[in-house]
Amino acid sequence: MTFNLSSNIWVWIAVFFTLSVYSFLWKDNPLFKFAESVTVGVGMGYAMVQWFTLSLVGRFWTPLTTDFSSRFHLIIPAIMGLMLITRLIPRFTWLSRYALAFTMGAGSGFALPRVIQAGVLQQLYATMLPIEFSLHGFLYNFIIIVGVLSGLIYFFFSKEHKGWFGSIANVGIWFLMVGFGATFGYTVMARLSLFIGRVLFVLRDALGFLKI
Amino acid sequence: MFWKKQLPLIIVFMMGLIMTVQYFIPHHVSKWVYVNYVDWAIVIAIFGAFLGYFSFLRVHITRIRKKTSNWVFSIITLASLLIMIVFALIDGKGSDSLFQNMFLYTSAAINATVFSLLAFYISSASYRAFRAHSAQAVALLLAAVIMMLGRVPIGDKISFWSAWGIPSINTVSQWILNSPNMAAKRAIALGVGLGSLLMTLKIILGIERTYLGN
Amino acid sequence: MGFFKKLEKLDRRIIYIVITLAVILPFFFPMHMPIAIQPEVKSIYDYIESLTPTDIVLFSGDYDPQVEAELSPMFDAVLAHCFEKNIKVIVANPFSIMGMGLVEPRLKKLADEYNKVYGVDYVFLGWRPGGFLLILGMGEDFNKTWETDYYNTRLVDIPLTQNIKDYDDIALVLALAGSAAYNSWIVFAYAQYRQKIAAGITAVMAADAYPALQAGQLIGIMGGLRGAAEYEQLVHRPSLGSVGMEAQSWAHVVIILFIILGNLGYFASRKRKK
Amino acid sequence: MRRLWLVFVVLLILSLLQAEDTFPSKPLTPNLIDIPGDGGNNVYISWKHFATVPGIRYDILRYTTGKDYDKHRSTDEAKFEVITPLQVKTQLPVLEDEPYNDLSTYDFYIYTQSQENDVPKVIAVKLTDENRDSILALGAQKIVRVELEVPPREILDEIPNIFGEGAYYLILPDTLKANVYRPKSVAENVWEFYWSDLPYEGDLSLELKPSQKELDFIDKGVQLLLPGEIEQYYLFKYGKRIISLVTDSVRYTVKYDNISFLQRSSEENPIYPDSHYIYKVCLVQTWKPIKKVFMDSDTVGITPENEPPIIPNTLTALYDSTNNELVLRLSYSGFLNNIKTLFDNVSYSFYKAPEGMETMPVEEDSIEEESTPIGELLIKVSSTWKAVKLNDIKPNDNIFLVITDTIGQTTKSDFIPFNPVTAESLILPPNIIARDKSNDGGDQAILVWDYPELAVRYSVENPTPNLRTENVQERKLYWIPAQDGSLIEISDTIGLEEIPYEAQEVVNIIYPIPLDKLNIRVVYEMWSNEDDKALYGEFRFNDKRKVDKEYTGEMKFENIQPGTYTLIGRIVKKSGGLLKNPESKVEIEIPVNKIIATKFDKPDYYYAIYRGTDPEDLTTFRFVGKADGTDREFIDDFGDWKDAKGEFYYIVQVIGPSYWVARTEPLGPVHIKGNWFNFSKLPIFFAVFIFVAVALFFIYHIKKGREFYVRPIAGIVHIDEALGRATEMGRPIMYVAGLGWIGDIATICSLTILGKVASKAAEYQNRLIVPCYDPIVMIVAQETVKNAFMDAGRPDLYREEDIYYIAAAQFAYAAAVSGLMIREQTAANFFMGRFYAESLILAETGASTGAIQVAGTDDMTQLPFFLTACDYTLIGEELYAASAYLSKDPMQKGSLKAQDYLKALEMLLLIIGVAAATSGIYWFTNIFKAVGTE
Repeated sequence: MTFNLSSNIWVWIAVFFTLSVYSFLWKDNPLFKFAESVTVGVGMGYAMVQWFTLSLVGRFWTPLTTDFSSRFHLIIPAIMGLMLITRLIPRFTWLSRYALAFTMGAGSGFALPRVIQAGVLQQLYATMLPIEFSLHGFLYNFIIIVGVLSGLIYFFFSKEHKGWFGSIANVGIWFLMVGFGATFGYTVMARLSLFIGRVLFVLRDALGFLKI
Repeated sequence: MFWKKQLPLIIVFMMGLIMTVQYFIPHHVSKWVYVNYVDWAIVIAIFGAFLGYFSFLRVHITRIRKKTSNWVFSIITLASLLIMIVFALIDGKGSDSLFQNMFLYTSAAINATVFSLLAFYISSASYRAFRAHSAQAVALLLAAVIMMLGRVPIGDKISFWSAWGIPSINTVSQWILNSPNMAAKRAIALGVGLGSLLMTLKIILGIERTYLGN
Repeated sequence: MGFFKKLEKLDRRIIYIVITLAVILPFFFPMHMPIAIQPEVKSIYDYIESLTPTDIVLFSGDYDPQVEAELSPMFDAVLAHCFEKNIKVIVANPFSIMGMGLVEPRLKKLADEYNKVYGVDYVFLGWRPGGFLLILGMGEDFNKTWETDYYNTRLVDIPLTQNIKDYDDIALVLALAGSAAYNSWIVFAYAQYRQKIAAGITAVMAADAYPALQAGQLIGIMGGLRGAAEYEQLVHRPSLGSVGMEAQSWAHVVIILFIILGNLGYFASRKRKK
Repeated sequence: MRRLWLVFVVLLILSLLQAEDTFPSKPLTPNLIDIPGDGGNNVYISWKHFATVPGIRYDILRYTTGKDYDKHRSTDEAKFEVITPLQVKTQLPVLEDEPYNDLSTYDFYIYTQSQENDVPKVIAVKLTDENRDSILALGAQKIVRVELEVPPREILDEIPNIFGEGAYYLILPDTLKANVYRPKSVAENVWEFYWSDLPYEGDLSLELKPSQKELDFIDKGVQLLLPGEIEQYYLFKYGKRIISLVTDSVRYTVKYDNISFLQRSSEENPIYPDSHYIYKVCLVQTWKPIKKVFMDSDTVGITPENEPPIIPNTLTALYDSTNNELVLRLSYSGFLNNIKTLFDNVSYSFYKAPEGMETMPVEEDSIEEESTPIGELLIKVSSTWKAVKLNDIKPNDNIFLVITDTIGQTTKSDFIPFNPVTAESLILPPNIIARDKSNDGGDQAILVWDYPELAVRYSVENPTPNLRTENVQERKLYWIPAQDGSLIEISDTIGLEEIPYEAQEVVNIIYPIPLDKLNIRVVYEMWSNEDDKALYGEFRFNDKRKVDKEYTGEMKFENIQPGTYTLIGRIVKKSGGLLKNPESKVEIEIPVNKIIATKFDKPDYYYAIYRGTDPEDLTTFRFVGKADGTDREFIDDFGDWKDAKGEFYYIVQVIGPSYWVARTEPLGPVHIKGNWFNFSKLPIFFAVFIFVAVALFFIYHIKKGREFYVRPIAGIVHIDEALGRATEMGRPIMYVAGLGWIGDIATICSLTILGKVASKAAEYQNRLIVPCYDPIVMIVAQETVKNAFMDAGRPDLYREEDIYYIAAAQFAYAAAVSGLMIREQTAANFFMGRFYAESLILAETGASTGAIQVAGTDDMTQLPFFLTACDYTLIGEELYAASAYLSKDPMQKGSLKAQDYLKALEMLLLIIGVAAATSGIYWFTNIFKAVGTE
């Protein structure tokens, strides 16, 4: 078991911040708050610089200036985008509505047929499975169809959950619970992975214990 | 009134209609509308970002001016922002630049760590809060336990019974994922799909207008 | 009864210490447990294995630092696989501005390791605003959608990208996402252009993604660290994912024990109340 | 904290100090090439960028001088225009001071050898007794240092730099690397020979120790090598490319990248033939503090010319004497193939020389227009043709080619010698039709031909992905790379001395665990066109029917016991029926007893498609694309609808494996038009129509004031219960409206429920605390609660300071709310709205304080935590429904109702669909299939 301490100062800055954040487990403290403020500021600075170089210059200014005759119309959406800022000025808030109206209106119209296709028709198609009369057919296709139908019935609000209808809705809730159980298990796994990631960082990058 | 309220709603309706109809028309005129819409929407998003940056700065500057509680931390936030901009100016933003390293080793590292705190909360919650207070909760926890064992190597290791042809934990977890879980998720997705469709329709028809602000 | 009462009063810091040990100790005392490979990961591997050096794989690195631990190992493993097979690679971050900073150094490092030339073997596009609009735009005109690469070179001047027109020229999109971004790929790139998509997603999202796999909208899924570990096994490149799986195993066992102990205490106290 | 500030300040100062330096080195003069055979409007620019030259970008600059330019006049700096910027791969400076950097203990010497028109060649040699005098006579200097990374500027500036060419590698023996072994897949014969006792074959791999040869190589220590001197494997495993070699007085930089750019004439930067242009490149550095540094190279001029056409260098004639047919292949190869797209060739004409003419008369390439060559014109085609077939050619005919370019310059070939061959019998595509593409924007045409065919390949596989590793070190097995995977085992007859030098010892054998059951993977392709409406494959295997509904092109039959089985495959149409033609059905016997894989039986010919405007004039027919022999259609994409105006004709040429050709007569005419409705999207259109109709129906009726029934939601009872309990205990209630913004459906619902909770709280005279995450949500929450208290007649109880904003990040918010729960000992907690990862922290703290908790969210990943840690949870849509139930706005109920009816419709369709799928009726489910994609 050998350690090989990192000579990169950045790694140690990161280790410092990592430990600062973990100090929160003991209780909320200025060190944690400091780390939090730094991450907010650096994150914002990062986003601003990237936005400036890649979006404003790369995606708007460069095409506009190199090919002005065919792209000059880009000035209109640019003005609309700028109008959004009037949201913060109560007297002129209404100006921002034009940009919002354009994006929300077009976005909704855009989404409508596509969501029907991908979110409804295709999901229905994928559930229209043939039922095979075998153990495999029961365990998969049959259970899926029963689960989807009973789940839909559980979320049906025009009829009270009584009698046969209530029993089917009850089957639905069991399916939902098992589904949530799967999500639960996976979420636990994800959160632990993040912690493992930090442990790996300290063990490998900072202390040089692991050689991968 | 017309300029402030009706016209925006008319724009919403017209744009919604145009884009819905556009989907069904293959003609090059329709394609032209589509291509330019994408182009415009991207540019709006670029300039729309101003709003976010502006309000961010405003919040922190107000906090410093008014000396509200924890205003010192607002100074730290603004200073880190400034440092990033200076770093980008003096050293560019390529690989291993000051800018890149500052991001990777402070912001990214802290963010990752903050989220990893959840591992601790989940462990203490699993001890103190996840209660099997009903039969359905038992089902949920049982499925979760099978999932947690089935997705890691140890699940195979302890499934000694698989030698006798009984499905291992791994197999069972795979089945849960592909069968009951899939059914539950699809039932939810079908419902959510309808819900969001109604929302888009309400927006196009001008019934839902919360997003326009008061 | 006294035992359960004590259990209920257990300080949370003890729980924290137990879970920390469960994660750290396996690194020092590994047991080398084998990792079985799931078909949904194998299918991604098989598909990439079937590609030729003229094919292009688009990596969409849409994840933030919060979930980097889960997704970066996947990025490394699949990228190494592509580079080893001389498949061309384009890396973009349509949905995550932060993802750009996480992906770039890894891309550069692996490219150097495999002696790849920028612009010929791989291109880094970075992020642009627009999200799903970029996905749609790529279906019509790839170069106009992005205009320039991350380093501000026009895409029409880069050998790899100058001949890309739309999704027909891209063999696979690997959507690495910490959010529902992979879903946008399905709705806009699969539904409209029949683009082949593989998802590398966090474990939190994984259970929700199976319907899309079954519906044929995804060719495969890598879910969380486990998915990364499996891919690493497939490409014989054990790294972060594989190493982490052991710690993950023990941490899960500890959590399950906590749930059992907690519920025992709960039932004991309920009995008492009755 | 102060210390951290110091760190930042120090970093800042350090970076500023580092930036203060001298100018970068001057870039090398670019090399200009006028592309031969073109129209005089392309220039190829290239130069070398050496690794130690700092900089991030090169700009190519050009100065246009016009036609009558005096080359000796000095150029006007101001007139240079940037043509394009080019990024270069930069390396970050590294201060290397490792033991291997020091070469002073070795006898390596270095000198340069000048090359014509280029940077010198750098030669590094090891001094021996034999070569000592000759090397030293060349002025060679001793190498003291080697650099594998680019050093920082101050080190670079110490001694002058010489740029030269040399791909040297420093070999760094690393025993660690030698011991890392990767599994290596081994050829099948190894498996058969040595492990035949195992029931099945599969991927076998070996983990190998390094060979004696490799170990000996490592023992040699530090070496300086050129690529050719050693196997690539060692070079990459142990070697590192050298950037520069340093003597006491000079640094020789040997690593460079070739930077090149082909400038084609464009609108902004036109290139005209016979004009003179002056080029230079400018090196740009921007990583200095704020300012940029530019450094120009020397200038170099070029006058591009419109050269006469170049005869294809692989112009061959294949002659079939039985039919008197001649096929002429028109293709360039090598360097010419790379630049052929730049040629300004217009047409190829083949002539037959008059009888009696034995050799081609030598004459100058004619520049005058309309100069008719002597002979009989046989065929004239456009210059995009791949091959041409001529009929009625006698064996002693003399055929020659004339190429014409854009300005009418011609080049004549010599007589083309005939290669006698036997003609391939190529079949022209049957049933070929060229027509406008339907459902498009008016920019595509389509050609369809032939009958649909089902092609199948299959593999028998070992289902288990588990690999078993067997340690065989004791067996003393050796693997010999040279003999492609032979193994030698040391035994009584074979001793250690017979093991070849390069053989590697086997440590582990990795093989799949054999099973008594196997999987069959059937992969199929449908070779068909649009008109066939082929959708997916249907297969019968061992009386099991499987349909590939997701058209993955793959079928799996699992756990098959050994034996011989029959596989029958058919193609299913969009309408659900099966295709009838014999090619669309396959029947194969699959022997399941060993691991095998078959391949598709694909045709070896392909189609070349030409598009023209005049069926009589072959020169108008230009190549538009290629289709494989398996293809049954070709879509001609004009790219822009403006180019697709008018009348078009198509010619399809079949090109066989030995380049024999056959072609169709011009097909057409085809008129391209755009369509105003995409009929492939019809089902979606109906779905949108039904959806909008149902929704509008309910909205209309709600507006008319009709009431609709919504069943009571169980969660609402629990809300009352929780409020009652809090009143009993006399402790406050807390309501969290989530982390969403005002636009989220969940937040809007949550605020509605908050109104209800607030009026109850007012009624019971309870204190209500609402910590908010979003400022706008806070304002709305304040209004809601205030109104509720007023309506209940208790405005006096309303406390605005209890509805406040915690402006902070996600975790800070969670911490603050958790603290609140503990401090105030809230008796009832409500979590309604949109939640993220913090849900867990909130629910856990609440559970530990013993409060009654009611939650509701539509975020699926957070629901499990609420479900286990709260007393009651509203799941997804239940939250919307509860809000609609409590809401005063009738529109809410109306949309809930519409949603319910649409859901009922979905269920109905599902049941019908399942019944149809089970009874093998496809057309119904196919309606729902991913439609709308072309």
